Amino acid sequence: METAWVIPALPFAGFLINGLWGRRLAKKFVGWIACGAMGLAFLSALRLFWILLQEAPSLRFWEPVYYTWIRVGDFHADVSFLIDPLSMVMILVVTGVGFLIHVYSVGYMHEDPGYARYFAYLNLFASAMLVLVMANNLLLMFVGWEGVGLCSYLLIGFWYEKRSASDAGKKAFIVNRIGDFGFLLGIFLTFWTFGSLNFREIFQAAVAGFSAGDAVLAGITLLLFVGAMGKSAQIPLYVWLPDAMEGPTPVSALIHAATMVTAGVYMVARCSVLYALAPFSMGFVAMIGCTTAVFAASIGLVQNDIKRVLAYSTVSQLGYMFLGCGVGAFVAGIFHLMTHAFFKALLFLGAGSVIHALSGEQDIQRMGGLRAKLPVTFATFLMGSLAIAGIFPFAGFFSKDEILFETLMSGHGVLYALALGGAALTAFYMFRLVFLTFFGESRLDPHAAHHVHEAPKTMAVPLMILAALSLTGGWIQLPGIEGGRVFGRFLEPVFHEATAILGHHGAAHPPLWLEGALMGVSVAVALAGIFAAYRWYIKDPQRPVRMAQRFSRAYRWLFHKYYVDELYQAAIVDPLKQAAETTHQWVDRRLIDGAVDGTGSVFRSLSGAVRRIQTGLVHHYALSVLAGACLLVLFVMAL
Amino acid sequence: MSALTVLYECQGIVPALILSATGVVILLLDAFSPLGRKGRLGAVAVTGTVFALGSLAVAPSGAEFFHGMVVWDRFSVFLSAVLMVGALLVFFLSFDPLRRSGLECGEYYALVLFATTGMILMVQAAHFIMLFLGLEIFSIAIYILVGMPRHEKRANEAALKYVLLGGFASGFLLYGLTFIYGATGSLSMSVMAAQLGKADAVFNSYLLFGSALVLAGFAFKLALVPFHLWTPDVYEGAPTPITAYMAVGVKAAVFGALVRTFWVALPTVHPHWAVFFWALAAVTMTVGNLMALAQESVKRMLAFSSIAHAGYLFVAVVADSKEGLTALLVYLLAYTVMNVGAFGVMVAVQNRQESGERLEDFRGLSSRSPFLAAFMALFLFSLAGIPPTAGFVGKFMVFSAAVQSGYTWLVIIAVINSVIAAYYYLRVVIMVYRPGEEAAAEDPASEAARLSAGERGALFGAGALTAVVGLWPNAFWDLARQAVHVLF
Amino acid sequence: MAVPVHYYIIVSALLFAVGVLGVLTRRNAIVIFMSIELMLNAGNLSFVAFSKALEGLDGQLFVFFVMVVAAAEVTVGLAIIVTLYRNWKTIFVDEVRLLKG
Amino acid sequence: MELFLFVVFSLITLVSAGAVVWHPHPVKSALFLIVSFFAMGGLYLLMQAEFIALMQVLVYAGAVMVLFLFVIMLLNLKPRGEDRSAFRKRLRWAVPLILVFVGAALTAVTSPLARLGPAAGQGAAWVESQGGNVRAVGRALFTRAFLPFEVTSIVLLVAVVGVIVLAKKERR
Amino acid sequence: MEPLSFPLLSTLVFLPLVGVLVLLFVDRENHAVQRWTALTVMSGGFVLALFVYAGFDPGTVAFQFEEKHTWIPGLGISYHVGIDGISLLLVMLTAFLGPICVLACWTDIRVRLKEFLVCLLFLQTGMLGVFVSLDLILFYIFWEVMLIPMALLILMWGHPARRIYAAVKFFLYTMAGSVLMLVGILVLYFYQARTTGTASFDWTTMAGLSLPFSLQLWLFLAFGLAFAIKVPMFPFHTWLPDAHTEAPTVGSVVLAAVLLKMGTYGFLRFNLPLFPDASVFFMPLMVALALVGIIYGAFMCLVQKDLKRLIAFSSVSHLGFVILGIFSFTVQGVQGGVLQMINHGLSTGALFLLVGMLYERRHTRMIADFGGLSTPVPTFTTFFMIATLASIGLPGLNGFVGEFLILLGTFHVKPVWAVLGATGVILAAWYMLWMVQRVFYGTVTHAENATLRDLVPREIGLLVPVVAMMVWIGVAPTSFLQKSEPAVQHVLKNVQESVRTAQGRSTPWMMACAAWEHLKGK
Repeated sequence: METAWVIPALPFAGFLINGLWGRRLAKKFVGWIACGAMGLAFLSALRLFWILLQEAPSLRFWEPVYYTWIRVGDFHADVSFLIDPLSMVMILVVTGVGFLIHVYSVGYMHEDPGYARYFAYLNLFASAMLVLVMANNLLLMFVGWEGVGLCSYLLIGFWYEKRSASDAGKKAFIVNRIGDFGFLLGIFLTFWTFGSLNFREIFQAAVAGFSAGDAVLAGITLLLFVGAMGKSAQIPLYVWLPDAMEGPTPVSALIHAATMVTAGVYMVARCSVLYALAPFSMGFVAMIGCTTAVFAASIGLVQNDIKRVLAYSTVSQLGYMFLGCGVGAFVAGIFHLMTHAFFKALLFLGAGSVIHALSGEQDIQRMGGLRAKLPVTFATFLMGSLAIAGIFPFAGFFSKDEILFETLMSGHGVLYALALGGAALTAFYMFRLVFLTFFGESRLDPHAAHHVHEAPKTMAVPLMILAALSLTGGWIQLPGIEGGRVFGRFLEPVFHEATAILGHHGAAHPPLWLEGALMGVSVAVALAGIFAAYRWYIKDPQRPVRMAQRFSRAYRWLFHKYYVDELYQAAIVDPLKQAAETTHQWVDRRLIDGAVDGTGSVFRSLSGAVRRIQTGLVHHYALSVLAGACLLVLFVMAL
Repeated sequence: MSALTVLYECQGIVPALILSATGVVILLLDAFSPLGRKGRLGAVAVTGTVFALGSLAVAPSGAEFFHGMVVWDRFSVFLSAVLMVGALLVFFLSFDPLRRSGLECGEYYALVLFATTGMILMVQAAHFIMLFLGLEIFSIAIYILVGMPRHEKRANEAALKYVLLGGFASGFLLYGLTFIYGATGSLSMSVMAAQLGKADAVFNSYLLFGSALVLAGFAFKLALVPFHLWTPDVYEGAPTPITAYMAVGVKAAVFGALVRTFWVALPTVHPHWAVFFWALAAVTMTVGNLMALAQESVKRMLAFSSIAHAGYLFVAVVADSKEGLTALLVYLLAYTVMNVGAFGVMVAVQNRQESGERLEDFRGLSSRSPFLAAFMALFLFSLAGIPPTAGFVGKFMVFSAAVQSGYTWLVIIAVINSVIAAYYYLRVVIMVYRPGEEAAAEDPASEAARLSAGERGALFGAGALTAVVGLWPNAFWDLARQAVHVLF
Repeated sequence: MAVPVHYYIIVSALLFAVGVLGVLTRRNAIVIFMSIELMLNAGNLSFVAFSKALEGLDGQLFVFFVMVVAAAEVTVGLAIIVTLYRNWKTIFVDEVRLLKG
Repeated sequence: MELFLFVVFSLITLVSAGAVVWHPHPVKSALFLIVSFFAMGGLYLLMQAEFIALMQVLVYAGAVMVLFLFVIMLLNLKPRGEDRSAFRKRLRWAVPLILVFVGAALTAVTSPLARLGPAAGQGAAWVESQGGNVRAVGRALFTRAFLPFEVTSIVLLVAVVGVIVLAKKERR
Repeated sequence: MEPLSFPLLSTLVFLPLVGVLVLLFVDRENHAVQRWTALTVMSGGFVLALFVYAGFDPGTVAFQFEEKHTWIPGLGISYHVGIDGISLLLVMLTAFLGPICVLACWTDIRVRLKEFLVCLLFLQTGMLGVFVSLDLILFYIFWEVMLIPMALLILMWGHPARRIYAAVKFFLYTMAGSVLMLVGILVLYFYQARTTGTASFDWTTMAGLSLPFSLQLWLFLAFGLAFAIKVPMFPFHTWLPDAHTEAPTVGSVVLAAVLLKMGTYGFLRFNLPLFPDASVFFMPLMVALALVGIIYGAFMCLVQKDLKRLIAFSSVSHLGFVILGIFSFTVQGVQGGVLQMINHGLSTGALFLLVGMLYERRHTRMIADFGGLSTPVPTFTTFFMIATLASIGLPGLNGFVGEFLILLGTFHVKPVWAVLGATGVILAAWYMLWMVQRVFYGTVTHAENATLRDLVPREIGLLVPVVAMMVWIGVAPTSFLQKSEPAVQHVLKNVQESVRTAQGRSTPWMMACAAWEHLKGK
């Protein structure tokens, strides 16, 4: 276990090699190094997983400590990892999906001049994410946390010559920083509450010293959740994620699927004990998650950029994950995280394939009829869409359904209803996407049309693998097989404490029929969504236009994403800049510096005034002497 | 008095004797030397001064001579040394300007020597007759020296103003002395002190009135505000070496006399004046600095700065303690070397170009003559009181003494003043170091070699002393401390 | 009857004041010089008066030296006035005003 | 009698001193100064300071005044009279200050705090025993005041040198 | 403490002056020899510093490498130097940057190189002297001496437009602050003389005094003003942007990296240990100013059009953190503050170096004159990016550790302070990344920029050590923190004592009363 460090170290080494010498290496080597690093990391992770499985479930955690990072007074933070089922799942997802995305990128980015730089960043990204999930204390987690923020900044702004790209990168970093601000404060509060940042120590201390509902714990968890809101793009800090598609498409896949955005969910799950002790925070998390799920889905309905639709779907799906965590179904949240990683990676890579084929076209209004020309892409994309829509037996069905189910079971009826509505919307917008892209008449530029080509093998193979995973990924949580719910049982040691605190109903499983019935409801809702999309976009293509005209105001709100970006710009960014400008002019220049320079000029003008007594006239000089003498004499006389 | 007695008593005035004798010798030599060879007269003056300085090595007895007219103690020795160092540096400074302006004559050196004699007698004085005579000797000599460039209107004006106002102030001094005489029945300092030792003797309106006028007379010579108005005009109009001499020599001598008057003769009077002294010091340094701030002539600026320095020096007087007077002496030494140094650079600049008084004349000095520029910076920073220079040591000791005596607010005013002062010194430094014409840049070493003997003597001498006093002040502090010891 | 000492002193004070007045008001350098002489004489007068009252000779001795000094000062002062006149063609002090400010 | 003489001499002294200051013409000022000096000599005599009285007449009324007149004549000043309005303007500032000063002086003199120092025991009797004032002062000059007496030579030398330097002919 | 036979510290401090002497004899035109001389001397200094570092024993709070010689015995002034953990780190920083500065001006300075190097070496002596002095007067002397070479650097090699204004402002402003400190030193000295009978300006004896509260207040202000101006704390900061903008590259580097630290060092060395009660009393004020400085500085950065001005204002913000940490009176906060001094020296120093390199190529520092530099100068961009990231506190680089510890410590005292302080972190990301975007991203908008030369090996060579240090501190800060920890604990001992006893004393009313009492007492 001591060798766990190689998992993040491998991609980091790849980053160093490609970052320092990549420009001088052949492209082939660059690709090999990057993919090789990720592949080896994945293999190491598998090996680790294997070793982990050898242990008895209750002993499945290791904490290899490497060295003391910071030690000041009674504060200390180690560089040390925590390997347990939860982090194992994440490691596998990150390295596995990450590896596929790397491979895909070899093809996708082949023509780009920043090839080496790209792979360096990509490796760094994976490395940071691995540090995040493997950390055994909050501070080290924060290192990875900020690290992925940095990498997202670098990768989203990868095409730095594009203004929108560099803007998006900057936005990602700054919005993340706002979240990190909360996270950091959460760390402080944690340390001064528990005297440690080590997860296991914190949890033990929390369970031992605090009762549920303690305000301090609510504070800690809410602050940490602010971080999660930033990283995992929840309301109100979701704004960066849709813009993140400015980066190369595989990057979107990486950010949206395997890494980065899942960090928040992972963190909440990791701190399940704390959250369990803070019911208010749990409720808050669930509410935010649910709201975000619906809110983002609603925006997704009308977007025309293929990646933007997917981006909003990510925001929405993350909402589901938080909903799951918020209602105490941490397993469901993580489960959805994993399946989402599969199908969202698939969808993005598929979208990338489409864009690649169309030489950069992203507007679905100008696509259509690509089914024939891009068969592999179409097939895999469809599978991804079915998965995300939650159609049995695709992976998304199991995970999403479990969240919905747990939501209802924990007594959050309203949230359940909303989430269900969100699921319908999801199905609708996903299939809107599918129909507009692959079905119907081609609306392509004529001369772009004959360039259309299917993706090369490096891109196609990852798509197929991911498609397979999107199909099968959910089966490990099937109730029936091998004692049922393998995934849940694997994670059980991690969550059992939280579950115990919550006094969860999960112990007593609800009747199977109820579960079955709810499954049916979910599937029905999803199918309804798909059907609606079919009616609107295949049967009657003019209908959306009519609707848009009829509900023009609502449409505009949706199309402009509720004007949230504009609101932020007008309410926060611009006033701040304006205030800064004004302060600089008036306070800094005029008032403060004016006072400094003013002191100087006061003395100078005093000097000018005093100089006037120097008249050059002997009489005046003598008079002054006499006056001085008089003063002296008078003073003496007064004695 | 028999000849033997006179000879015996003469041991008390050896430096004054040597200096005045040198003056007479120079006058004689002058009469017999051909026109082109007047340069050697300067060498004679330097030699005589060096001898006089050397005579100080004989340990002073502390005794009074000539029926209590003069006293030869460590206090006199210290100040005499300062005065002679100043005179020596001024001699060096004078060589070139005199040659250039054709003023070269024995009288110049003789007058400086006589003036120095007068100053030394003044600080040695144990009797007010001697004090008055010393004062008048150097005053009259300096009136003449100021007016020596007869064809320059400004020199005429300066001399006229100085002689008129100087006489006016002498009148006050003299008139004050009469009242002190009336109140104490004597003009001998020790007798006075004994007389005033009696209880309540100080509350004598004659005495108070008289001492006020005496102080006014001293204040005029020291250029304390509001007695200072003559200073800039006279300093500006006088030949630059004489300005330097006036600025340092007169101050040292008059401060010496002031200390003797108020600590030896009237020790019970001055404590009552603490408040007034306080105000005098504060106003003097503030007004001096403010006036200096906007000057376009460096010479005039240095004149005002000398007023400000008089203010700082007076802070030491305010402190009214052994430490304060020690600091006063050290500061006088520091002030002498750095101020003569600054004027020396000005003279050197004047030697190289038509004018060297205006700020503009110093523009880009560092590229024309980096060596002079470095010296100018050294002296100006020293005047500004930046460590580790003599100026800092002096200021530090003065402020330290004042704080010790509880005059913290006065010291705060003083330090704020030194910031104001730093501004106008800095203006000159900036002018000097202002990058501009890079063409004529030359190497400091070769430039140093091309300095004339006089410049070299003055600048190296003043520079070395400025640095030495700044870095190893302890020896000077010890000497000053012993010197002050005799007053308490 | 003997005249009390302070009568003399009062006279000397008045004389001093007259001298000061002259310095402060006259513009002819020579007359200013004369006024200064008046001030010095006032000092002398009071010295002698004190000397008499104190029954001591110190005051008179001082007066002697003051006279010498005054004579020397006048000599030098007048020489300065003469050289000034050569260049400036005036001895009115308010016209001699190159140096100021 | 003494008081009468005192009043007379004092009045002459002060009035002619005032005339010196007041009279616009320098030559007349000089002449008034001579009168004033003579009267002062009288005051000195009243105080039995014969030596000083003598010196007063010799040095001041004689040498110094000749010098003044000499210079006035030498410069041959054109009769540019004083500008009386400027004179009066200067008076506006000078007079109050001078009054303050005189007031202070008079207060000092008449104040009950005004005390003379101890007598030196060289009163009239002692002077008589020394052979008179002139002899007594002369003796003192060569004993007690020997050093200042010698030092006056420097004063005079400086003055002589100064006048030569300032007034001598151009070399060039 | 056994006296060391070899005066290591003195050698370290005065070695640059030896360099000055050598330089005086080098021919004016022989620039190569001048450069190599300076480089050799500076490197020698760094090697000596390494010896000091190696020989330093972190296990004790006593001063090490002490040297004490009487200097002006009559006035109680001695030549007393020594270091503890805090000064050790700053000495290391100064010595480390010495050779880098010489390398940085290798081609930059073409006129009067000799004078330039002389100034630089003088400056080095002054700065090292400040950090090792244990005698208050010695400290003051070094403190003031350093003004001159710095002002000359700005004046003679600065940018023609406003260099005179900047130099004068720098000189007078700093001097105005420090003269009051001199008065404070004197008052302290005579208080000591009155109460103990013995008097000396030695820090160690001063530290043993227990001063009355009212006196502490005044002295805190007198010392504090000098330090606050030097730091510079809001609202005494306005000299800094001017000085930075007008100074030559190396001047800015030294100014930012070391000079400013003298202020914060002063607070740690003097204000906290000598005036603990006053420190506690003024803590809210200092913290408030620090917080205002953090946020205000960041805000000002948003609107700057000149790269150097922007970095200068970012210094105001960063040093606000240091002050915040110091006045949290927690081990974490102060340690963070100490580390942040080093961090700021490295990252801001690096930024100024980089801007200087840019200026050398393009002769402008206006952000608007750049854009898209990433394409022509990728290596430069990389270094700039690293420095930027260090500056905005990215974990794994040095800045994070300092800021984290500072905020951690502050949070303990009052969470809301940490909250306000942490907003500075957000703003930092905003203004720095925005600046990076405008300079490096987008397309090349000015034709001159398209042909810019990327970094040459010399420049890479001087940047790599800096970056290496950033990473080292970021990854393994403990090796540095443990050196200073005992000293910090020691500094805090008195203060924490007065924190315990001073409950409820901190009201403006009390302040006025105490100050008035003191005045009346005079």
